[in-house]
Amino acid sequence: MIEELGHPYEKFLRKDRIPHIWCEGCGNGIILNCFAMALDELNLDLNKVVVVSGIGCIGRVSGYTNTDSFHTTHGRPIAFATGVKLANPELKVVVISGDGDLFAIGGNHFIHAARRNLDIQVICANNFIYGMTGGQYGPTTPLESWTTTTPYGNIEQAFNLVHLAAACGSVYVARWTTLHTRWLTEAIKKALQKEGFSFIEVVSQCPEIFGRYNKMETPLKMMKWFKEASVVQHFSDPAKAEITPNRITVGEFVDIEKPSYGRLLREMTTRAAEKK
Amino acid sequence: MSENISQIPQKDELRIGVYVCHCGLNIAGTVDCKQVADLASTLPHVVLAKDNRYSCSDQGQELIKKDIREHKLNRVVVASCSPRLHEPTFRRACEEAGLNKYLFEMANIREHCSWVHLYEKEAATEKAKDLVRMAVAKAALLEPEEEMTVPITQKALVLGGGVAGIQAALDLADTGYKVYLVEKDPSIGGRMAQLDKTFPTMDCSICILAPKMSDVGRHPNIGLLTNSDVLEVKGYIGNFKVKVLKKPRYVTKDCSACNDCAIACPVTAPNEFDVGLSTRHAIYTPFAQAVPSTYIIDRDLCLNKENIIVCDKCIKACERKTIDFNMKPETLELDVGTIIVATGADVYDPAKLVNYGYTRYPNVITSLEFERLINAGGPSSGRLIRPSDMQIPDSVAFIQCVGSRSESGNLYCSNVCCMNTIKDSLLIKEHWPDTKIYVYYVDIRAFGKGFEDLYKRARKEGVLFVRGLPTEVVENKKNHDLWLVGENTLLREVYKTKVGMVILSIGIQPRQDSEVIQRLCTLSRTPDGFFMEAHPKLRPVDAPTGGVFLAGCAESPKDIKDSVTQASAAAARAGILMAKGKVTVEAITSKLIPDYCNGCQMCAKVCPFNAITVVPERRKVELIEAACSGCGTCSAECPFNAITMRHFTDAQLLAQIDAATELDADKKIVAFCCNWCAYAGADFAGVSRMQYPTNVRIIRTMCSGRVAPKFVERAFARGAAAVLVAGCHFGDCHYINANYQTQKRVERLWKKMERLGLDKNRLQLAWINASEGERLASKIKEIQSIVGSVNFEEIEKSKKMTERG
Amino acid sequence: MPVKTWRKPLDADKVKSPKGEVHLIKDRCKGCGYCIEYCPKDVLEESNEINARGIHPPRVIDEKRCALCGFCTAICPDFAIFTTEKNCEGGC
Amino acid sequence: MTNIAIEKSKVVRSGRRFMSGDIACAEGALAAGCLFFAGYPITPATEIAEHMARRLPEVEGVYIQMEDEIGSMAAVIGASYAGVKAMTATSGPGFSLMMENIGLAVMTETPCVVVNVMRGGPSTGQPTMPGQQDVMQARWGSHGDYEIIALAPSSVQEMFDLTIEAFNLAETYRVPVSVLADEIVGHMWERVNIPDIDSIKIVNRKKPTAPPSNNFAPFKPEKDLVPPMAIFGEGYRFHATGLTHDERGYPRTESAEAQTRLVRRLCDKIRKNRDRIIRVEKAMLEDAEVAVVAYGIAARAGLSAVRKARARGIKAGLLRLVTLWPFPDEQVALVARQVKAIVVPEMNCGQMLREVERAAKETPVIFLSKLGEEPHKPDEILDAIEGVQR
Repeated sequence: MIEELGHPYEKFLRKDRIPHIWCEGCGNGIILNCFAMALDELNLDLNKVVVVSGIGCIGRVSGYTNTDSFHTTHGRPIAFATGVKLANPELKVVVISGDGDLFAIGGNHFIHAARRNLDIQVICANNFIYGMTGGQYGPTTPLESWTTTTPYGNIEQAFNLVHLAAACGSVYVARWTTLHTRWLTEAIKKALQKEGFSFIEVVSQCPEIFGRYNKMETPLKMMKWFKEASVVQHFSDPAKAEITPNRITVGEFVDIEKPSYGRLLREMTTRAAEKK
Repeated sequence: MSENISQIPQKDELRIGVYVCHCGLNIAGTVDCKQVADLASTLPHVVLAKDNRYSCSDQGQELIKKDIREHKLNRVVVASCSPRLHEPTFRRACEEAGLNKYLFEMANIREHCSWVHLYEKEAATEKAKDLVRMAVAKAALLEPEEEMTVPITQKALVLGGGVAGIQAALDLADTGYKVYLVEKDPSIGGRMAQLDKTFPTMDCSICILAPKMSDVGRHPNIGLLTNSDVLEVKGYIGNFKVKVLKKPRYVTKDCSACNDCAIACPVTAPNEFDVGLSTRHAIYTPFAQAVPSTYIIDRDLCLNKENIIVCDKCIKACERKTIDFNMKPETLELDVGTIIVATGADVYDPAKLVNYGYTRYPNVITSLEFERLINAGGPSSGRLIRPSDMQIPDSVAFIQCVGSRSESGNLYCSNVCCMNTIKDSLLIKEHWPDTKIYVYYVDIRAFGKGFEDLYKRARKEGVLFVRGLPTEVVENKKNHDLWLVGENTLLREVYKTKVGMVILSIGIQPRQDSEVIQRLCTLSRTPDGFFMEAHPKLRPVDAPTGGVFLAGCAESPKDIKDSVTQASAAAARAGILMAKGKVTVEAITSKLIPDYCNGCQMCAKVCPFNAITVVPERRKVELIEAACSGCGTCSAECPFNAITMRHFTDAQLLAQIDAATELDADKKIVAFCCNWCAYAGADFAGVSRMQYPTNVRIIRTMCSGRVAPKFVERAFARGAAAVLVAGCHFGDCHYINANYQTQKRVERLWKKMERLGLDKNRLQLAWINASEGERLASKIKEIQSIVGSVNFEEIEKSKKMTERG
Repeated sequence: MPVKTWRKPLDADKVKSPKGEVHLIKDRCKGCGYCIEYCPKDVLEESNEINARGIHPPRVIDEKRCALCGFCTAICPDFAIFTTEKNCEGGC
Repeated sequence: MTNIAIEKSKVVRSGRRFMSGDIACAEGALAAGCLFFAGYPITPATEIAEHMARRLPEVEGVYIQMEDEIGSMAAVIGASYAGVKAMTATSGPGFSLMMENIGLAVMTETPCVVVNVMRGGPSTGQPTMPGQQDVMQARWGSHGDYEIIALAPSSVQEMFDLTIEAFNLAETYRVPVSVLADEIVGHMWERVNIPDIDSIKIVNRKKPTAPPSNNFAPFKPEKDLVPPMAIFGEGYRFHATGLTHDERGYPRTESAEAQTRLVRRLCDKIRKNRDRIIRVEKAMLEDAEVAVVAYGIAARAGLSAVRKARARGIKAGLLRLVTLWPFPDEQVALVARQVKAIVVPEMNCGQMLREVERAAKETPVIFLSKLGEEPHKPDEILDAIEGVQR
């Protein structure tokens, strides 16, 4: 039935899984959309792409991509991806997960995978909140914003993800919002072609919960925020790129070359295998 | 020729020499110069007074030099023409004789007297005497001044990238100066790039222009700033600080101009370069030979607004990844020593002339549209087709003077239309010899080199020239043919002609945005709206503002040859300045008398050049002479007489006022005229022999802002019947906005007069520019009527004005 | 150069600016309104009809305006809208 | 990553060799075809990691030291899904961290081996001292209901053999298999007989026979209740999740039917194959009146105790549990019916004891508990046997 609908990106989706479970206006759908566009434009062999996700709303994404995919335990997608990539370097292993999954419970795996410069791409949907569990604050929830577990306003400082990723040694770091679909798609394409650990933060919207709690109760209001607050600025200092209510610095922050874990592993293995 | 010579001088005494010039009969024809010289010889400190035929002649100058030496003259007064014309001549003479040139003073008895009172010889002679009195009175108080020399930045700014701007930029760059060429369109080339052929030689316009354009593009000395606007021009001759806004092209210079992006672009608009006859995309280059060749994105048309990219078709299409929607406008700050204004002109919009049916009838086109149609690279690949049916017409009519030489359009002749039409008619004949061609004209002006031959050729080729413009063009709704109805004024008969196409020979008019450039570079404009030169004959490419020069159609309508000639001239003039490397500025600047200053800072508030800074700890102000341009409005503002102005001191001006009001003050008008506009306007009135009442006495100040209330009060106190304060129009002020202060002060005076029960009409304020002689004359006539109504009591009352005020 | 252009360019018919055809998969639409809000040509508006999810999917106001930029396809979180180029052989 | 190119000698160092239990375990893994090890240093299992770090690259395998045991287990699952035999090795504290993803491995039916060289707990306990305290954790440690396989080597030779066995079982039943060694077996040095590679029995996971298709069902079981395993990159483009899922691998989070179906099968595929899985070792049980039931290091003391008893004319025998999970109920029940009493020596406060008591029904069970540095002495067990006789 999908065939005759003829949506250009359906070949990248598990047709029998659409429509997805995400709410009205949820940014996850746009991220999936951009990911599909990137695959389309690079026209990669889908048989060699593995999408790994963790727990949370965006965690369901691996169930929708028409590739090999694995929906891991909470916080572990990067660790799982590590096994897949090292066991079969031919595969393009992409981790798509949320801010809570990757940076709270899974923070340790993120920083070490980045440090190793493991050849995987990590796309983080940052919606500032734990959506699946009903809207608790997380590692990226802005100071003073409202969630179900910060009834008096959030008193915790938020992670600046691009700064974290850069500090951990990622070779490619970019941040875009779901409004910047064209740029985001380009970034995903770039990341997919990069050797080593690349990270893309997608500032995404959860109108249902984060929006409602923070005076942006409709999808359009959240998009309006992205439109008005975001400033495109390439290769600016990630340390100064904290997200605030009136400024979201978007763009590429890091794009460098350095030998990836995979490359060094291959070299080391050859040395070892040759020795009598 | 008469002489009155007195005894040998004691030292330190003032010794003034007065020379009354006949200027042939220009002055002597009206003024009795001998009487004037006799009067002069009776004036205090005058040791010598002579009248002679031509003071400006070599003999005249030699005489002055000789007298300075022999008679130990330490002040010289020449009563002749306008100081705006010959002051430099006589100053030089004085200097050569070892006299500081600031010890020279002039009385303008020609432009301000003989020429404007041609038929009132006695009155004129009396006026001349007064003018001499005034000059001598000032001369007695003159002091030697040292001129400051300022360095000249050896870089030039050229505004406008048309053929004039291109030529000027190349000349200067080839001379070795760094040049910034600022063009507001995406490419240089201007109007000439739109033309097919050029008259009278009929060579291909773009073929001869394109090489020059690319020369500009790659010249190491030229910084080409296209798609850019000038935001601000500060500073003075030799030291301009210019802010330029470089608008983003959204395409980097790595662009290979392959056009793939344009093909991919989903949105289109009419191409301005082809006058809307062809289509362009949102990302485009205006024409094939554009310089720079880098494409540009029209963000108004492009689908991508503000912060989102909805469409990335061009980005994807661009192999070299040169498209960057993230480009931001940059503001560049340029230091230049000279500026050449070559901002070109607009064309007249014939839609205003309803009777010709332009924009109502498809087959009525303008001469500019014709250029694009006949051009092989144009929208119709060189086929002159009727927009209605794309057919080549078998007959065409040219209508001349569309928007020129008429009340309905512009009054002046646009200078190029006649020859352009002749050229066009020959082009048609060349391609389609059988085409019937009518040219409806008023006069054919074929005055230039090779023009007459071309005209003759056209007639030989069978082009029909009909004198008398059609009153109306009527369209045949069915086939869109056109009927022209009018009177052939040679045959005195009505014609009714049917043609397939009508070409309106549209005129040239000043740029819509001329005011902007005018304000930025403090220029003046003629009533036509074109920029005015410093002197129509002798300084035709200099602007009134030092260091600024004019070229091309911005100055007046002209053809390519003239534009190029003028451009080279402007480049040469600018080059001369920069070659010197320094320029001496007139010692007409403000001077602080620190002891009187109590640091109230009112002067600092009114200074248009921020030349006055405050030293709070010392409760005093400081004056930066280099930054002072000499308007003197600070001096007029200072309540404590702590600032005076060199060469226009309070004492000197008051002495002039007193001298002017020495005899029958109650019949006189004392007029303060600013040097750049009102005084020049008065000169213009003289040159144009505009007659006005003789009882006005004009006192020259550099700026109307210099006119302190006390001067006006002094005039009234001396019993003057009326006072006129005249300056530049707002926006024309040569000292940015000093004339706003003038208005404030006059208004204050009016209030005071009302308080004192005086008739405030006796004080008049007028804005008169250098070309408004007529306005000045009529103003004075107007005041004359007031003078009549001023009675004895009124005068007596106002004599107390100063005491009571 | 400030030019008032009023004529239909001579090459208006030759220069192709693609005509888009908008396809809606109405029952997928969740009504976020992005496509309506961000369409640079204002091709869409909210319709009155109610889809399987009980919301008002967008409807095409004027397809001729569509410049085929494809942003609706890109911004739709639900894969509920896409555009294709109209075949304008017989004119559009 | 396949070691076909590697000459066998590099993979399996056949012959009689003297090595520690940990090293034997590593060598066994290599012999079984393991090419991926992800772990985190911990006493007393560290030597396994160290040996793997040296040996794996030689056979073009991958050793990675992860940031923690959670990641190690996740990486092992990832490697297995990429088609490589993978393992990790740890001890109590690490084993605890692995429980989360052992559950995931169970749910996603991931073949993999987890070696736990047991030490004294709880918590950090006694890192360098032996223990058998993780027996129940191995069975029930991860949340939810499931069946799992655990083997208990009692010699260095068995460290080698049972590691191979563990891989074979994991590949056969698509389940994580624990090798529950203890500090003594792990650190003990003994002679190991490493057979010629061709004589080693290696089992590889079943592969789907059907070519990739739109309706491929990665979790559709065959008769043995085990689904053939598709791996990443072969074109099947399938989905796996820790959520309750159907045979297509798609989440079924609200369906009771799906939950019942899946969880039952995950248990049944072990339960229904228990006879094929379970291994015990019997010594002198034929006429035994007293039986010692033991595993791991305790079983070795048990054996000598039984021998000494026989020398004194006491009819004693030994039932050594090689498979701890699934628990050998029948085997124990059988012995229980034959003997007067059962002696259970264990280095904990009684974990396996409960299972033995459950299986032994009325037959009395004497428990010999041991904690800390000392393993059981044969005489202590002998005393217990004699006690039964009196």
